[in-house]
Amino acid sequence: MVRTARSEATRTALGPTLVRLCREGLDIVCIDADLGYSTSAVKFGQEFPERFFPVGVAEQNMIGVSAGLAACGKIAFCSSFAVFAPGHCFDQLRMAVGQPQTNVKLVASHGGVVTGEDGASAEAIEDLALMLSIPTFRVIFPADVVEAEQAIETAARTEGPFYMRTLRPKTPVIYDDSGYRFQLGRWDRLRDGSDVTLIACGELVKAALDAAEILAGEGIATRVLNASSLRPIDREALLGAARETGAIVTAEDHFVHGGLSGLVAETLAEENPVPLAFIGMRDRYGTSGTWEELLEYFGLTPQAIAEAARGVMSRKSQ
Amino acid sequence: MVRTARSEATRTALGPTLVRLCREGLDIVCIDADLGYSTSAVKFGQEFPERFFPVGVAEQNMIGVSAGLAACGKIAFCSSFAVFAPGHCFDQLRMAVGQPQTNVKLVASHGGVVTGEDGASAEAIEDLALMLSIPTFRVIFPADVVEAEQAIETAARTEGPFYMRTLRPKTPVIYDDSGYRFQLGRWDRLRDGSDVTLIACGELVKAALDAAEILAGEGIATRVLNASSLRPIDREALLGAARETGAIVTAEDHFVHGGLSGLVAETLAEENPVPLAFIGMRDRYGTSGTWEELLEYFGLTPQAIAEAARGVMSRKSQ
Amino acid sequence: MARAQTVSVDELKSIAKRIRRHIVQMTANANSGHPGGSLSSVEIATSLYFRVLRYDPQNPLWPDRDRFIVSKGHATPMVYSTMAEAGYFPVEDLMTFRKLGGKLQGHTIMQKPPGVEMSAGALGMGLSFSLGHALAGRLDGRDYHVFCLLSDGDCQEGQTWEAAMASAHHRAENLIAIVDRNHIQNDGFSDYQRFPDGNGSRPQRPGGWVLKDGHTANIMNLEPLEDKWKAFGWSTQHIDGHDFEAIIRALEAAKTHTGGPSVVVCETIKGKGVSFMENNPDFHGKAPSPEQLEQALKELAD
Amino acid sequence: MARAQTVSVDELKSIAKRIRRHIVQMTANANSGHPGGSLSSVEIATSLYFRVLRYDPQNPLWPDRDRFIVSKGHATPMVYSTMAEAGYFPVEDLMTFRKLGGKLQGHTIMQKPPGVEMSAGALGMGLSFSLGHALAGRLDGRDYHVFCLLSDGDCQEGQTWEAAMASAHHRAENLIAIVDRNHIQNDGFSDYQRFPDGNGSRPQRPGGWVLKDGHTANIMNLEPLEDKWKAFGWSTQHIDGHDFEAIIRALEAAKTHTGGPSVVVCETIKGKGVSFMENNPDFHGKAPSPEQLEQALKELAD
Ligand SMILES: Cc1ncc(C[n+]2csc(CCOP(=O)(O)OP(=O)(O)O)c2C)c(N)n1
Ligand SMILES: Cc1ncc(C[n+]2csc(CCOP(=O)(O)OP(=O)(O)O)c2C)c(N)n1
Ligand SMILES: [Mg+2]
Ligand SMILES: [Mg+2]
Repeated sequence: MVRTARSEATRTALGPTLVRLCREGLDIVCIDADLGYSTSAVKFGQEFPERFFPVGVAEQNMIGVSAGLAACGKIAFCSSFAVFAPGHCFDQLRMAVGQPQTNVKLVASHGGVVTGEDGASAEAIEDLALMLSIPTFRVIFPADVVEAEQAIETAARTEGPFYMRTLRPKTPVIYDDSGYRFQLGRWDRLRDGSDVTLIACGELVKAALDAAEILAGEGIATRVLNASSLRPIDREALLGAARETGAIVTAEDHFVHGGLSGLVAETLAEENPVPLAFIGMRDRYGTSGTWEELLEYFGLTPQAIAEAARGVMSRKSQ
Repeated sequence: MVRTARSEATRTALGPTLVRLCREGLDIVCIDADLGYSTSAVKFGQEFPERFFPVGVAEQNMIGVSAGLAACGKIAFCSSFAVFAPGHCFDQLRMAVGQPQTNVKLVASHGGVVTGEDGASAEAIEDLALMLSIPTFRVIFPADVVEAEQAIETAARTEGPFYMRTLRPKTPVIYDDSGYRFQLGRWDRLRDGSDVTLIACGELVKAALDAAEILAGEGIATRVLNASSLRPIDREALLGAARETGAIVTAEDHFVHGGLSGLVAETLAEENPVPLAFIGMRDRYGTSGTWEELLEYFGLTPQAIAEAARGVMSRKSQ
Repeated sequence: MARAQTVSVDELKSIAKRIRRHIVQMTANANSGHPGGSLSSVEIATSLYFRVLRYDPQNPLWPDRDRFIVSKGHATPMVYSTMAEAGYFPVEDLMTFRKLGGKLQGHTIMQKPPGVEMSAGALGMGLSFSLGHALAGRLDGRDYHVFCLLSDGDCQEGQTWEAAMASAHHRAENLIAIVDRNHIQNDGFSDYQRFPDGNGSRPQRPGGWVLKDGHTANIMNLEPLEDKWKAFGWSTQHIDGHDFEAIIRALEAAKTHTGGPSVVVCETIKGKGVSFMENNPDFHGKAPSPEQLEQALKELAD
Repeated sequence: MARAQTVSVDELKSIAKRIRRHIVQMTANANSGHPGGSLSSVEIATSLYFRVLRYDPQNPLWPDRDRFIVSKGHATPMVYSTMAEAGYFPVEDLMTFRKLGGKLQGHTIMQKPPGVEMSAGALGMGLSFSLGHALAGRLDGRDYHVFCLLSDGDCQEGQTWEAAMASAHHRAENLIAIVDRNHIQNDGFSDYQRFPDGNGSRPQRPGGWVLKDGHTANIMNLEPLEDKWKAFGWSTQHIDGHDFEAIIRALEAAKTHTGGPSVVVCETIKGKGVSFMENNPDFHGKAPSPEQLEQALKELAD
């Protein structure tokens, strides 16, 4: 486990990474629905103005134009906030990207309640569920800016539809100088243990690591998996965790239903049903506040994860 | 268990039921995005032209107009095909209906692969996942036309957002003369048994009943639950099934992820993780064919359900 | 093959008749499908494939091909019939239409069979996709044109106007929209223009009204449609969509237009060519019965 | 209270100044929020609440009230400040803006506090919702008017044009749209109209270009905007959105217009009233620093 003090918003990875990849010769274009300043996509537009296509505040059109460019051989990156894309253009994602499997990469920032002050309307806590309901999309939620950059490169170099969620606030960097390489369908084992497994994605990977630290103080050996690759999932790591630790807690800044928790529950139920506990959003929307306040307010914290771990361990079959 | 030979499309319940309820004094309006002829909503327009608002092929506007009418005290029913609403207007459903909890009822027909000949684009197998990711929506998928009519009445008489999925083809009627009354959050126990439980929704309730018949021939006592109320779910019935039968098969004409299977898996994982098996759609879209052919082709059959039941029973912990 | 410039208007007429026969036969054979909006666009499609488009049925993904992108993805009988006549696949394949395991799906699927440009079936998506093709062409320095076929319903979806605005903004002069303006959609008549008010007993109210047979009159008036396109920055033409000479003239003019996109609004008759289907909302999405097929083939005989 | 007809233009000006002070104070206090598009619409909102609208802050859900529906739901500083001044809730509540547990959320939430008509924050949704209110009014025989405030970005979302088309189709003469046309959006300048090309070194290319500071010039040109509304069946007016007399005259004219909906396109300056915010895309969604607040309050002093 490598941890540093640096913090960085995962959304900042987009523009610079695309610039680098385009310079390396990838045939990238960028389609922007008036949020490129916030998603960092404009950085690409500064370097490659003829490859940068603003479409105004029009997410449906953004997806359609992206699909058309992709059908002509381009690697089409588009970006918006995660409430608007997929939310405002789901059918376009399904029809113009998902079904024909055009080479479109949607990188949506401002995922999760950590979006903060704008409040409920701006906090995407259903985007992963929506994107997971288009089976041809690879779905990535990186744990930090280092992984975000790697995942963008993977998306660019891998044919077919990708969705990636990034975040607004500066969250702790986990993978600085770690030599880590993101791989589709691989959940990084950040910490090993055999009493219980914590499976988290996005900024809650750090919370899971902190929870493991708390639990270690209680003599509980905790495995921590970074489920950044939500599709494909890492079946081997998941089944291994169920088999070897017998109890799992998931943690996500997203609705439990249809998200990471849903994926884990569905997979294990058919293979090896062990007790699970879910840390995530349930029946209500977010609200205004700073991102740290909101994590507290909605119980997306190391403490809550640790508490859930204790609970789920007590339910293990002996 | 009551079964009759009559078949009827659940979509035909909409218009006539709304006419009846409006005559009874409910302040109903109907907003139509050029599919009222197919969803039967036009029947309402024939009787109450001043309460019927065509908006053309414009699902986003349909939802917004419905929400505005609802905000003024109307019971706003709108309808379309289940691929277009929610798919084409998800953000509108979230923002104009789900978050403010306006009194809008979306009744979407042509759900499932049974939509048939039009093929992949027309077969909604993600609509339930989408609607279940808006937590304030009640989500109903009736098993037959009798239940559809009752559910529409419940939606009309219950304040707040509702989504209901209906079907294109004439499917068998289950509840003729049964005295059955649909209740939100209640899963009808159509057949009792203690070896295994089949939980199905929509037209697969009939398939589950037929599967139970097959299993009965093998001496397997099968419980069958009609999970027409997907939100709220019937926790009591579900936990009872897990406790008393120890193994469950779900069956739905929908993606497994985020649908009924997801709901069941998530709920049990936190309460009582028993072996589950899912009959539903997984990693691919539908195709053209008659609705009966497609049920066969995608393995949404009594035989497949029965086979899954045998499998899941073999995984029960002794 | 580049476009077959030599095909005369008389020949076009006879090809169109064959295509119409395919349309009624394949929908009857499938016992489902959308004959109405297929028949209304036959002259448009025939003009494109036999006079205007640059393409090679042997090399459907030829990067320099002109694109024909059909937004109204339910009009597969027209799409597949015309492609079969243009040599993309054997005419016999038309009988697999809408069958389980068949090559020809109910709504279009991108490159299935090769040459079909777009997955469609949800209205309103074609113009955005077409703009993407147009922008890619400019970026790559290719001189192809992109033709996008829109329906009444397409023009009611907001996405079409998003795409229209963006196309003008990006001055996509290689983009040409064609509206199959048959004034009938799923529920009935778009407006009162083609509405035969048999009894004339009801006032022409805004928002329309539902007829005895369940169809709606005046679902959503698109007029003044040309003005809308103009205000969105498009060059416009308005023609008879069943007149080959007018269609070819308009499309060639659109190709030479510079500075921005252009649209050709084609006035058409839904169900054109089959007496009992013409201007009849019933046949938007209904196949002819065996008897009706016989009658239709009689009317469409050479 | 019905509208306060007696408020003079001078008084309106001083109310507007107070509202502007609230806007910069509450965003500075929250250290986030959207001052730019709030400041551009102050004269519009002030005219509505103090001269045009019929409402009762004691009875916010009064069925006969005129509706003011704000589609650009990020402009909460304007919405809440004006409502506080109009008596819906104490001015002190403005300091709870964007705070955890506070009454005033970052984007509008329907009837929280009572009197806020619509949940917004996603652009493009307001006109549809307004049309619903307008149709309900006609159905119930109520004589209220529905005023819908739209932004540049709202007019780029297809849903707005769906709603525009439907409003004309249903002849919603009780519906009035107001466009806060400040020519700046999230990424920068909508077009070149307000774009101060400091170095003038780059050509005005279609599709715009990204500036050194990361803002974009010419994101999506909406012009000719009035023509668009006209072609969609609306009666139009085009005025200076900071001129009280022009605003009130236009809104009263719109109220008496019959036969269909009408729109008032208001030319405004984003950030209006605070020198360093005016026409500056930086302050679309950024709060002033403490020093900037001080400067702003100086400029906005009575
Ligand atoms: C987004 C969307 N909403 C609804 C439908 C259902 N639908 C299929 S065809 C049709 C209308 C057909 O009329 P038109 O668009 O005028 O096509 P044409 O007359 O050319 O066949 C509708 C509403 C659809 N295909 N897509
Ligand atoms: C559907 C949608 N897409 C994107 C956004 C993100 N966003 C917030 S404000 C804004 C643009 C603001 O400019 P404008 O609409 O002109 O508002 P104003 O200048 O009046 O503040 C954008 C794109 C949004 N709110 N809604
Ligand atoms: Mg038509
Ligand atoms: Mg603006």
